Amino acid sequence: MDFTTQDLTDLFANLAGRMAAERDALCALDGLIGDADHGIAMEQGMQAAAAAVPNLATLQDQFNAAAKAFLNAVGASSGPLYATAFMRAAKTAGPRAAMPGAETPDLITAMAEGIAHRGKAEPGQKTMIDAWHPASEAAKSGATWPEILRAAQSGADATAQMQASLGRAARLGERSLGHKDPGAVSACMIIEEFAKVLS
Amino acid sequence: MDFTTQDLTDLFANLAGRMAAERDALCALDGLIGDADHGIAMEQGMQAAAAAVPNLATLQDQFNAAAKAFLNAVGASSGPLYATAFMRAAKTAGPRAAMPGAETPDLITAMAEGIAHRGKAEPGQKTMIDAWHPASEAAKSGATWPEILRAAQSGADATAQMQASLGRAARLGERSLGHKDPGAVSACMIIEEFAKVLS
Amino acid sequence: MLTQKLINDGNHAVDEMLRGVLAAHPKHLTLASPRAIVAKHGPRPGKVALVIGGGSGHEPTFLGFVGKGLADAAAVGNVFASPPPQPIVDAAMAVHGGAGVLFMYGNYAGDVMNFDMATELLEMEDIEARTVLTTDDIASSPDRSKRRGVAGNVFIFKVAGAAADLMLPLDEVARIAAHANARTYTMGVALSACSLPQTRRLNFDLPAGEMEIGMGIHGEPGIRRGPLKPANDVADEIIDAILAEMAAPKGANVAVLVNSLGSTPLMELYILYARVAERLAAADLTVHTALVGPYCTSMEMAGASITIMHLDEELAQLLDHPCDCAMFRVG
Amino acid sequence: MLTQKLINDGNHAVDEMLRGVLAAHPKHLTLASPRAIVAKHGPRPGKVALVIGGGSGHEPTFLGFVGKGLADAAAVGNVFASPPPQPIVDAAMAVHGGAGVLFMYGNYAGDVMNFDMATELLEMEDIEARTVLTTDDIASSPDRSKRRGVAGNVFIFKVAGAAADLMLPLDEVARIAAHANARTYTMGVALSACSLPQTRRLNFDLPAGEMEIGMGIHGEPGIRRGPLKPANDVADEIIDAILAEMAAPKGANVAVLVNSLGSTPLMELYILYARVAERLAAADLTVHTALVGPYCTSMEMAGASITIMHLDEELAQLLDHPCDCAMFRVG
Ligand SMILES: Nc1ncnc2c1ncn2[C@@H]1O[C@H](COP(=O)(O)OP(=O)(O)O)[C@@H](O)[C@H]1O
Ligand SMILES: Nc1ncnc2c1ncn2[C@@H]1O[C@H](COP(=O)(O)OP(=O)(O)O)[C@@H](O)[C@H]1O
Ligand SMILES: [Mg+2]
Ligand SMILES: [Mg+2]
Ligand SMILES: [Mg+2]
Ligand SMILES: [Mg+2]
Repeated sequence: MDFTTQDLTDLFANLAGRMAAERDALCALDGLIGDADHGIAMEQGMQAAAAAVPNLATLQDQFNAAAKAFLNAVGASSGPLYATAFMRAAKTAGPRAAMPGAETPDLITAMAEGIAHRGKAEPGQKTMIDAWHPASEAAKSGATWPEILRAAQSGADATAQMQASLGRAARLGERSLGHKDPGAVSACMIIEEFAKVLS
Repeated sequence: MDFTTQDLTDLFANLAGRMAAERDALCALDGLIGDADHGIAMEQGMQAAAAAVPNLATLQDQFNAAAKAFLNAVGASSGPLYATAFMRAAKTAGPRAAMPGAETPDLITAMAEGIAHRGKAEPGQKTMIDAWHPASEAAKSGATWPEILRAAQSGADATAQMQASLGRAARLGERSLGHKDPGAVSACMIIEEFAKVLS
Repeated sequence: MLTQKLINDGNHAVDEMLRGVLAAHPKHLTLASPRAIVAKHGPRPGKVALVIGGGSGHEPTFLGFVGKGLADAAAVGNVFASPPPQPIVDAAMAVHGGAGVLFMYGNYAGDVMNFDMATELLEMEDIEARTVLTTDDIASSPDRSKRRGVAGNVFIFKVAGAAADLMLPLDEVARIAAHANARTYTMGVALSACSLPQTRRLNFDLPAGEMEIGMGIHGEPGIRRGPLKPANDVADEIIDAILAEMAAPKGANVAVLVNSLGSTPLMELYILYARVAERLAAADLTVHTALVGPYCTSMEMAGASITIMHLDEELAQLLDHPCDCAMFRVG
Repeated sequence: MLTQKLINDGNHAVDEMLRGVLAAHPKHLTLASPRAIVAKHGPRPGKVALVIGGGSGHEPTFLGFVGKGLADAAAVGNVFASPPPQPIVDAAMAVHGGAGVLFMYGNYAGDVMNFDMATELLEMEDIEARTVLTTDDIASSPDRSKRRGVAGNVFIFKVAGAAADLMLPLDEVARIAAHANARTYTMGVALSACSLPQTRRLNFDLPAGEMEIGMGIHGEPGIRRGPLKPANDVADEIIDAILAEMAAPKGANVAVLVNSLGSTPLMELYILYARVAERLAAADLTVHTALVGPYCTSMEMAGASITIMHLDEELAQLLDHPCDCAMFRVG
């Protein structure tokens, strides 16, 4: 089954709805080790992206529009990270109105690479990379969407045991232990919405 | 029995202790219709007065010293009112080391007149005058100390039903109804301490 | 549960604060006596001395407005308590220049009694002292003479200070001060209580979701309680009330102060100001001066007030006259 | 339970605030684009453009420091969120004078990414942009390069702005900015949480009777929790930490800022300052400049920070150089 521009429009609408629903929970998580605004950034970013993607001709145009819209609505850390993720996804999707379903896990790999490129984070530093990296590894190894999602989730779960060394929480030292990274948690939600549409 | 300078020293010590004990309650009362500081003013004023009165030769000197000390420690509304009250009491007590116990109710009358002179309040305006005035009337009519105290207390109780027309609470209109005037309540405490030493 | 304050002993908070003020502003301020703050520049022979004062807890009102071109001295009371007569006298004696003293302060029973006692004491020294009370809080009474003085102080003192700095005689300075007061209108809302340093207990209960309309700057209850409204509605209610009273002709100039009662931050004040500016423009009024910030506070109380001064040529010029105080500057 | 704020819609709070700021300060400020605030006076050909910026909620930081002699422009982010690259680019394009742009902002991951993207975009327009991060929060890391930028911004930006105003070349302005940053030390304590306008929920729990030592200006947890101490103990802990790092020789000059995080009023700040002044005098350090007030806030958070800048001749002169911003003036 093909993944079409309409599917991507729907996916961003789902992402916007999901982030609105999770906003306060993500803010509360960010409040424990950061500045309590991650849910707001994700909601605003995905809402702007969802508004930008309808009626564009190609998946590439859509992801690029999403990147720009997300970035301009948000700034913060999430803005550049997800803008770069979407720009990489745009390149992977290419100037096509649809892509084969079987290729869609490559989008995860592209997004993970974009985030890694922009943020220079390594796995283990307690960032969203700890969800995106294992998801990308799973995608590269040909895993199914449920497997990709599980990889992201166990990565995000593991952040609770990590001491942050990047981002706002890095200054917390040992006090960051015991709390999951909000960016890793929202990453799982994103991947879950991809999986719902694509599996 | 005579009322001596030692008695007055003790009385001011009692007043200081009483006001310290009642400070937060008086502040809470003042918070309902005023600015929540009446207990602080009374505590500071009586403490300063208590420190000023020992080792002076006459009751007059003592009351005058108390007036000055109270005023300088406090300012506020209570400062000028009680300073004037004590100055009038000083005049009534005169340059004596002791006064006959039977004359002491005149002190209440003098204090009430001082407060009325300084504050220009009439009974019924929901101020400390509503306690001092009936106490003074009782004293003038030859009442005993317990009767004087009861007059003050029923005057203070009645302030709950009054709408303030002087002082901070005057701007409250009907919203001042239902709460006793803090200055009237502290006036009863003062008169009660006089009564304990003098009856 | 005690409120959270960075203090040492609540009984010494005012004196310790003054120590800090003097230490931080040695070029502007000095002491006449422990509770009488005096401007280093400004007081001079032949000039009417402007002496302001009142309770502490409203900083930068009053001591922050002492300086060349504004007040010559301030008498400092305990928190929310008028200063006693002595520091008022000390302040006046330190700065008077033989042309009389003008006392200005908010209209509160305690302040009136203490300043009046100070006036009597000064008479014995053959120093003439006059008084102009500020009564700008339109929520506190329908009768202007009974109203409280609140944030409008800033503008009213400023105008009087400029008149004195221009060496006008006492009669004129007093006339101008009264004129400035008569044209100044303030109303505020409180969103939380504050607490005295001695008790560290909230001075009133205000449930979440409510606000107190017409709140005084000492936590005195206002006109009524109501649900917490959006900023624009709050601004509208206040502006409606002020414009109705002020009855300024189209094209008139005004000075505006959007003031924080303490913990309401600049973000909220500027949101209010955006609406105020819109409303004034719609009423064809021109903003000559706009101040936004904490100018007359109630310690950590949340809330804001809006002040409008209806200017004329004279008031506008005096507002623009330079002043240089530790916490307020013009020109 | 929602926190009590005077706002309309939390999602529009920043834009409405900006509307108010522009309306209140038309002589000082204008817009390059909706989130790029530009100084009316100051930017000019041949001058290095100083562009600052960061999240909102710290007012008067950043936009209040835009003006002649200080920053030429500020890019404004959402509350506690770096601005995206576009307004940064807009700000830089509006004020650059052909002598390069210096970006200055606090060291936060988000700001670094967004300003770096802006730098790349400016390169494509052949505009050179350099960056000096502020890293004055000594509680945030033992390693200066990893530290957060907090209230010390005021002094650091001020010095860099003066260097640019004196028409020094980009290399020099950047050197001076880095030098200023290296000699600036801040540490703060929080006594309450604050809340974002969109959620109106406290961003962390702080039980009554406790304080957070080393709190960041976005409510990021600090070094540790501890019982709320008297003001003098708090000042001592901070001053001990700063003096140990600063290692200034006896007789050195310093600039001091006692800053409110939001709802801590002037009374408490001056009580802190009284102790700070005592400690600095005891250490044989001379206070050249003292600022006391809300300069770098976290909306309505309660708490305070103390900043010391270790001056040399150059820094002192640049601090004294006049500047005229909507919310900050020197000279
Ligand atoms: N360099 C980085 N690389 C990858 N992720 C990062 C990096 N820095 C921060 N993050 C992620 O960003 C999340 C915070 O995002 P958000 O709250 O929106 O931004 P901010 O920290 O600017 O408030 C963190 O939980 C973390 O997952
Ligand atoms: N003019 C007046 N005459 C008599 N009593 C007055 C007058 N004005 C105020 N009071 C009394 O003063 C009390 C308040 O005292 P206090 O709280 O110490 O002063 P303030 O009102 O200045 O805070 C009131 O409860 C009232 O009884
Ligand atoms: Mg965050
Ligand atoms: Mg009172
Ligand atoms: Mg009082
Ligand atoms: Mg943030």
